[in-house]
Amino acid sequence: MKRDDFSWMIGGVQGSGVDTSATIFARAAASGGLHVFGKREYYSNIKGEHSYFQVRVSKGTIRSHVDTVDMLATFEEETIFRHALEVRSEGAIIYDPDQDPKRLDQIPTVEANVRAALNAELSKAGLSADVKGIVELARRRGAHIYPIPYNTILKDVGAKHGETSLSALQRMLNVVAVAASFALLGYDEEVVKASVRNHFRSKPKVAEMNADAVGAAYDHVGQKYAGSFSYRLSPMKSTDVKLFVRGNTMVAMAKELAGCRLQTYYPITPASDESEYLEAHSEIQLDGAAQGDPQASEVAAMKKGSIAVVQSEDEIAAVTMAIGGGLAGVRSSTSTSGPGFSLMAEGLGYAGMNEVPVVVTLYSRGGPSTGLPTRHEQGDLRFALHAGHGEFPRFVLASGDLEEAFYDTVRAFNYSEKYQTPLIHIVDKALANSDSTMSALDPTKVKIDRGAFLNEITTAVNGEFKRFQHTPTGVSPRAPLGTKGGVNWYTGDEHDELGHISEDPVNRDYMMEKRMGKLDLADREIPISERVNFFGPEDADITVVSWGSTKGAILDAMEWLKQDGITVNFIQVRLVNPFPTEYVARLLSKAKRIVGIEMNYSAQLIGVVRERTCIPIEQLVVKYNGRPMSSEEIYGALKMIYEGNAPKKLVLKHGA
Amino acid sequence: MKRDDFSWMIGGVQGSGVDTSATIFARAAASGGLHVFGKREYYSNIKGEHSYFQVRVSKGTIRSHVDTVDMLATFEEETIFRHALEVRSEGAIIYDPDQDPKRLDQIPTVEANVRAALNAELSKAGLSADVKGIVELARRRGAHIYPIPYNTILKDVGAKHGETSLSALQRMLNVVAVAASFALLGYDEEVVKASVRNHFRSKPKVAEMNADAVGAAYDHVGQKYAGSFSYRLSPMKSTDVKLFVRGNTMVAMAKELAGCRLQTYYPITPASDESEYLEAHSEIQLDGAAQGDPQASEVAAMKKGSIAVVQSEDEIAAVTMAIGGGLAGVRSSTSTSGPGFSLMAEGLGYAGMNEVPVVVTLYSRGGPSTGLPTRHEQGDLRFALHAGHGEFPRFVLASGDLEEAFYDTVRAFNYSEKYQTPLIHIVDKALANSDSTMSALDPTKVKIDRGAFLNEITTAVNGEFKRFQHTPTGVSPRAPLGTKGGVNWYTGDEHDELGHISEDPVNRDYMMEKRMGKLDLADREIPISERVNFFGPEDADITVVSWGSTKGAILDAMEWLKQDGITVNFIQVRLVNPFPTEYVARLLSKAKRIVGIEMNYSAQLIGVVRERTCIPIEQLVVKYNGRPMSSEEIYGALKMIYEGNAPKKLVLKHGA
Amino acid sequence: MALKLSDLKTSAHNDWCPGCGDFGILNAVQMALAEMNVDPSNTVVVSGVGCSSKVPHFIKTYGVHTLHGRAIPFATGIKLANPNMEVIVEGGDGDGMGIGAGHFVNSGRRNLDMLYIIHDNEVYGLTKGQAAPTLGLGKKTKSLPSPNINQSINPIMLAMASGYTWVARGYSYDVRHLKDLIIKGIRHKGYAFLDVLQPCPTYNDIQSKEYWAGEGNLDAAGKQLPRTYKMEEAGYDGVVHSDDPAEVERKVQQAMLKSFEFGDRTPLGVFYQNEFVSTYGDRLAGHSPSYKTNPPAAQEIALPDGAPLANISRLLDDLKV
Amino acid sequence: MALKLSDLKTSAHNDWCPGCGDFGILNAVQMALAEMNVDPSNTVVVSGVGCSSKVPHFIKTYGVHTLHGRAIPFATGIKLANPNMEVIVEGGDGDGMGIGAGHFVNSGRRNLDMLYIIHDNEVYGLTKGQAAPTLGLGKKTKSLPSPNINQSINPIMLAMASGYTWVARGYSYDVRHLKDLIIKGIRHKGYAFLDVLQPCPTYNDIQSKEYWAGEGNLDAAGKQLPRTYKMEEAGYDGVVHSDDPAEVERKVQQAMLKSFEFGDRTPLGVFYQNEFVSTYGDRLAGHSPSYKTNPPAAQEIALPDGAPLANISRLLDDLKV
Ligand SMILES: Cc1ncc(C[n+]2csc(CCOP(=O)(O)OP(=O)(O)O)c2C)c(N)n1
Ligand SMILES: Cc1ncc(C[n+]2csc(CCOP(=O)(O)OP(=O)(O)O)c2C)c(N)n1
Ligand code: SF4
Ligand code: SF4
Ligand SMILES: [Mg+2]
Ligand SMILES: [Mg+2]
Repeated sequence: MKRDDFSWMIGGVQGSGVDTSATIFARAAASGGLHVFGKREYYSNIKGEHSYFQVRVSKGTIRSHVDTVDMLATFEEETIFRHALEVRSEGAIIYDPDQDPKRLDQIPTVEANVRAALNAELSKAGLSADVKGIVELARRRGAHIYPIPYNTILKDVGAKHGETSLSALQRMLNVVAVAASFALLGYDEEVVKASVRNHFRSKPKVAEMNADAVGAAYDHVGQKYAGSFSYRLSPMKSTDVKLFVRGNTMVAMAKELAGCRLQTYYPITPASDESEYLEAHSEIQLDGAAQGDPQASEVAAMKKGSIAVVQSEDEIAAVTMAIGGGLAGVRSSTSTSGPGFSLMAEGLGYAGMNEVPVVVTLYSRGGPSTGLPTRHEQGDLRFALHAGHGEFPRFVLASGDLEEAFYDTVRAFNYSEKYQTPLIHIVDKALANSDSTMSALDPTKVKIDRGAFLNEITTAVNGEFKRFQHTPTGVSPRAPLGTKGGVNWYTGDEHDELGHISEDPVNRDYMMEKRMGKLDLADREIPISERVNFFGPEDADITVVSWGSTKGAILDAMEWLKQDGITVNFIQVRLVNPFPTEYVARLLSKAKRIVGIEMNYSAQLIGVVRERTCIPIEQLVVKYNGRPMSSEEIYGALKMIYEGNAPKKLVLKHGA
Repeated sequence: MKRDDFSWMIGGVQGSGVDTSATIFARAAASGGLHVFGKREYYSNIKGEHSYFQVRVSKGTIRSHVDTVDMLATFEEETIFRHALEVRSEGAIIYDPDQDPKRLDQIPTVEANVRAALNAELSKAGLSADVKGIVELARRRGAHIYPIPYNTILKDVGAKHGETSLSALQRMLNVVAVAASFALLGYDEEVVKASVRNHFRSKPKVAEMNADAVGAAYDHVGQKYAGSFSYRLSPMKSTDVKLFVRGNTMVAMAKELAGCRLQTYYPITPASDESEYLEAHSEIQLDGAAQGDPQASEVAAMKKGSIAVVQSEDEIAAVTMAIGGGLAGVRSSTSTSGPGFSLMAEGLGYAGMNEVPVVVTLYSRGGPSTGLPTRHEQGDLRFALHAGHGEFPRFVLASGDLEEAFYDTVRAFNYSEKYQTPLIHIVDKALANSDSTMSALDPTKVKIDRGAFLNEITTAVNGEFKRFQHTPTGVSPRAPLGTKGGVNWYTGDEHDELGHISEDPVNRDYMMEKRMGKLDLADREIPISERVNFFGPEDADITVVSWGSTKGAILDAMEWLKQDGITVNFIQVRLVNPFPTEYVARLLSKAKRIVGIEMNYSAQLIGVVRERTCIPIEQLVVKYNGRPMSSEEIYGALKMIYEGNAPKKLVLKHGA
Repeated sequence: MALKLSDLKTSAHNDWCPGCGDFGILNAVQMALAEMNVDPSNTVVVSGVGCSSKVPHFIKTYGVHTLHGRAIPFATGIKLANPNMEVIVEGGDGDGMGIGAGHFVNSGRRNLDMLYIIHDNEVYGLTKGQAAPTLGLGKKTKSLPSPNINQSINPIMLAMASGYTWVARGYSYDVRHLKDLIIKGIRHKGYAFLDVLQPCPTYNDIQSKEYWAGEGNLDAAGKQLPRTYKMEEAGYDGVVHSDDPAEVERKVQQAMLKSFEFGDRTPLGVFYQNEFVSTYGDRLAGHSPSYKTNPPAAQEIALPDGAPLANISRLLDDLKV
Repeated sequence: MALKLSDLKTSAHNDWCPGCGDFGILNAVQMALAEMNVDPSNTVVVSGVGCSSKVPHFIKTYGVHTLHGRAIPFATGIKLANPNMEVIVEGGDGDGMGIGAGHFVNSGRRNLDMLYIIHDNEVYGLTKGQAAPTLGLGKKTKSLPSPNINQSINPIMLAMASGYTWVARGYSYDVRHLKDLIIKGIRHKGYAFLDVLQPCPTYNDIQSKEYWAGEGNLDAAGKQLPRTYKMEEAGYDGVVHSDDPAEVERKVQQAMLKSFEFGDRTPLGVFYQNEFVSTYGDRLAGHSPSYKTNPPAAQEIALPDGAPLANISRLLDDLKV
């Protein structure tokens, strides 16, 4: 396996700007035309716990993180202790030599078992349990150590700008770490400065001071370490790198495009970022036809609209408000994660019973219960498929990467509205909180399909409209509340065509078949291309079945395996319900060796595949330690399986 | 198929005493040593809608209802219209000839489509759409018609007792209908009178008057119709008929026996009856050892205890209160049905995460959403298996009849406490609301197993107790809140052995494996006999797979099929999670023709069987019109399948 | 064309018990809507689950019979989506202040322009008469095997504490007065709460029609004194007349104190009314002006060929590398 | 053996932000428990989810950190099961009066003998500073992109409307006074509610430590006037001294009126205290006397060989045919 990308990591105390530095690093790389993939890890904490950011940079497409750290940038002690030994041989560690005396036992945020393990390693090596010791151990293991005198650099820069406040200077630590990293990599100084200036553009003085800090760091590295690090990073002229995005934002933008005009939410990690983005962008430009067509429709030209974004009192209210919006004919959605979704089960059933379109974006995080609120897991699939008592139709759609999350969001509203059925869109936390460069998005590729949506009622009898009228497809024309020409009713009870309560057994059979039959209809109508991705050769040594955010790591691993002569193909299920049974069964029946890969304990999708196809899938690769799967891990796992050395349930364990 | 039982039906307006008459009828039959099975159907309404009760009586064991009506007792018009045509040829209809002029179009509670169908039949037959017409139609179809002049009889009885109030007399209508029925059947008059006296024992005057009404009805029938009806019912000397019970009550009693001392509930049909029974019996005699042993332990002798029964503000509170009780070391439970259970998903996950024993009794009714609150369905199985985000262990146990519900309730608490895991006990509404005679229950057969329950903490270090200590089995000794000798913590977050929050990936893996591994442990430890019932010959023409309340109807149908030379065996899954995969797979692999029978749309258990065993089960018999399956329906369905005439998904439709 | 009462009746069969107080409330709502000549297809009645919550099926406007305890958030979603619709919420006391209490309190913070009517019968009717949150401690209705072991909630006080800007009480057998209150509640610009005393003859033999009529409450001459009276007739003025905070505070306090009267002299009428509080719609529009001019339900989202109307290029610009 | 403060400290790492008001509340609770010399293994601190709800991990009694908004029902279950345990509930304002408002209101109807402490920081701390139900309309904390569009709830008023029998307010930086209030709240026989003003320096720059200390609130002489004062010192007496209903009503009303004071002169201390209301435990025992003498957690349920102790033969007798 030969990686030709570069993996950079920065860490620090939560709230001290780790995010900012990573963003500056990533944007500076991206603005040089490089592909970037960033992954953040943090505790469920506001300030004080350790957090770190890993940024992978490459000239070619990348879609995942790796375990290897090529360069670790630090400016405080905890990051050194936690990550120094992850740096590969010949990799680099940037650190502040002033930290040398800091002792491991002075850091209360390090877990007892992590501390014990480090202490053991250090004492085995005869080293002291302080920064000096750990840095020395890393050096012995082959890392290049780059001490950077942060304070001297900062004081000099401060002096130039008349800034003496220690805390103001400290706020530039990140930028110095980033700049020192780039300097070691020989990356274009001006690109970095431009990136820094852009980041601080709202505060010009700060921007200039930070740009100077970049210069100072470059100067220092140039003087002391010129050419000492072998990996070089340089901007590329033209690539398809156009955007730098994060999962939540992709979904939010797509909701506006899809015509979502009511978003409800109750704060929860990692979902609320999406709603807060929408709140901040709730005025919507409605001249969208101009996107594709310069002769935009006059109706729309220059008109503005609004998305109502509402913080509710709980998730029961969030989902039922959204259903209310759906009843009123407005594309409505709510975003949440596990605990909130658990409170939505009853509401979902109501939407199913009353054939109300509503989209629930489920940002899946580490469960069960409060679980690991800021960590990763694909643990909610089975619950999404069965949430709510009784039987009602629902769509479950799971996206695998940021671009998919964008287009799937629009499809989510289309499916939901066309089939008048609630839809759960699973975006796992590894997507929601990862950043990535990508090529441009094309809003003109998107079509809105509202299905049998009436603007006026013409079929009312005596003013009463049959909302649930018998039709051959099971889909009845739908008039929003407020439509002129008639009225109708809704009830959570079984009901007749008008929406009135009915306990009649004949009507009951009809209504059950009407509702559930819509899933069969959707199964027939929605093209396979929107439901399953199939990658790799038809005929391969290994067939991988997976879903959601593991997609990127699997695709990256597939390329490495190909270099090793192992061919892999990959069935990525996106629309889990209605399940594309026939297509998947056909692919699986041709497979030589099937491997289920999931970021959960019980391989939930594989259970669904077994249930639907009755094809046994015995080989599993799972991970449930709260950390996402890396491409390296998947590469290793598939290789082991190929070589016949893997247990039936291979549990991946990497992560800090 | 030859039935040698008798099927009697009575109907009337909700709130007018239909229940009372059926109970008197059933108890009179049971006190004559006959086996009785009763089934009630009613609307989600307090007063005014139609309800009816079907009571099946036999000399041998019966476990289900049938569709056929042998005798219909009525005293008002709606019952005649709704049920007269259900009476079999040579069956009997008792009615009040004063009703003759009542017209169908005067009854607003009859659904439009039911009315239309009746009108069509009547007009086809050239009959008027009134009671007279429908009775005539029934007569033409072979029913014996027995007009009973209720008012004359009642007035005579009233006169004797100085009772002239019309409403007081009307209250005896039921008893007259019951007595007329028994008189036609030639049943012992004194047994009926004794039963009536017993029923009204708290009001001696009313009791006497009603007993006289029985006599008057017997006299009338004796004079007018002596010997005219061919079926005879007579008391038997000694049988094993000992108790006459209803599902809710069985569960409630078993909870007290099992040591449940906290029951929380939010009112909901059909669950609240159980809690109300417990509320009314909250003082508990603790000399239980005396049950088996006359030399009862002195500790317990004559001591009394109490079960706290609490009406909560909602089901979220109900389940979390019960979990609180579980944490405090008290066997705790809550009872609900679908809508309430939907609100419990988050709480269940907390119990799973924190290894808290708690029992949720789920009375499954017609869904989805508010659905058919007083009707039948087995629609919640999949939800029970997957309720709650993330992955945590849970037991799902489903009882098939009243006796099973009793013993299973005790086991529920044992499993839950021994494996420190929440348990969902599904008792479908067809059980909860059916009445049946049964042989005596034996509380001494019951054992309580609290598992690793500590009364004192001896292993605390510095006062801190490792509640989640690493152990080989995954089960850690559990000390309730309040135990002396140390303290510990609980959190919905992933936690360490003390119960403190931990995001460490190594600890996480351990804890996930500890929790989920308990299901594997239970799978190894719990004997198959407690998990699956297998009925019939090893080698049979048809193998039925089912669960829950369909048990009785399947067993009854099996006997009839045997008479026809068709052999059937039956796998009744009781413990659906952990699923007895190996055992079921072994039985299925020997099966000639597998039929899944379920009272839901999507054959939920069959999905589970497919998922676990990968054995395809293509032939289904399902019912989802809100009415339970009768033994006749199942008989017919299996026969059709045997003869090769059935569609893959055979939908049963009987019911009113 | 004036709306007639009969225009508001539906074909659905009403299955409330004979003599149920719900009938009076239903009539009053229909009378109010007729008198206001509302457009039925621009009006929606939203309810929870319970006997009372079947009410939308009997009114020929749009009707949404939702989930137990969730009438308010459903209605909130409808109103947010279509602020120009007339939204009336109805439900039981268990529905609104038992399982729904969280929404009751928090929706008070929003001041959406709708009316919420609670059918206050002190029991859970549809589940056979368990104690509702309004039943007093120690009270034993005929449906209860033993006296109620919970204290009761005072709906008026709770509404005041929650921030409703119009708070009133009516009685289901005083249909005309109730109708007038409903009209006022609908006309109020903001969130209106109307508690209606509703006898449940089947389960509640305490707060019965006879009780409110004054049974056992005799004056010196032995004449029955009704247990309700009209506050306004007794000189009470609950209306906030200026937006001076001192006046607002005074009126809030007055309403809270008034809410203590209950039982032998139970006030009917408007406890509190404040038209000076911005509605939630106003506040949303403060943030996004188009919410007023082009609210969600009025917005087109696509051209006939399905091309989306929202132009997100400015959002994409922010993400350009 | 007297309990020392250090005996109540745990090994768990505390990760609140520097300067967080939660520290003061934690200290006050520990001081109160030490002063009362409670038995840690007979005491439990139950919380919801939020920054504040991490508190049980830092107190060496039993600790149950539950679900967001559900601290009260969990605690209720514990107390019902083991009425002899000391149960203290803590949590955030979002936890208690946002998602948990339904339990807040309905648990007030029970009067279980426990203390509920709300950390009132007007924001949702752990989810990064969204508005909590106590943040006023139009207020813009540094964490909010635009001013709050919801009205606020007054916790004291809500607690009074819900029927709590002891209602007080403390301030997290007045640890000694707070400690005394906690002791009183624990000693109160019935359901006690303690609202604690808790600065969140990270997200709420309005209700800050400086604000409460009187920043910008100057007297004529330019001296800072603290924004809190102690009611009792100002002659306020919230205690109900006799069970005369008139006295009770007067004290309830007095507390409700007092709760209007907020901002520049915010009262601390006990608004209301009534020891004359039966507790829920008493009421259960009224129905089933053994609840007192042999409560659930004290009951043996089986003999050592597993034979059940409950004798259900009388129940079975009722079912004999
Ligand atoms: C989540 C849920 N829990 C319980 C129920 C059962 N349920 C139906 S109506 C009702 C109470 C109705 O009481 P109230 O709201 O006072 O209305 P009323 O019948 O008195 O008009 C309950 C508990 C339900 N439908 N949903
Ligand atoms: C059901 C559910 N919804 C949302 C969340 C996310 N969440 C965690 S803490 C919190 C708010 C905390 O605010 P507050 O209760 O005021 O406590 P504080 O952090 O301010 O102390 C929320 C919404 C959750 N854990 N569970
Ligand atoms: S039970 Fe009570 S509230 Fe319900 S319909 Fe009957 S009288 Fe009305
Ligand atoms: S965010 Fe606020 S409440 Fe939370 S720990 Fe920090 S300062 Fe305290
Ligand atoms: Mg009610
Ligand atoms: Mg808070």
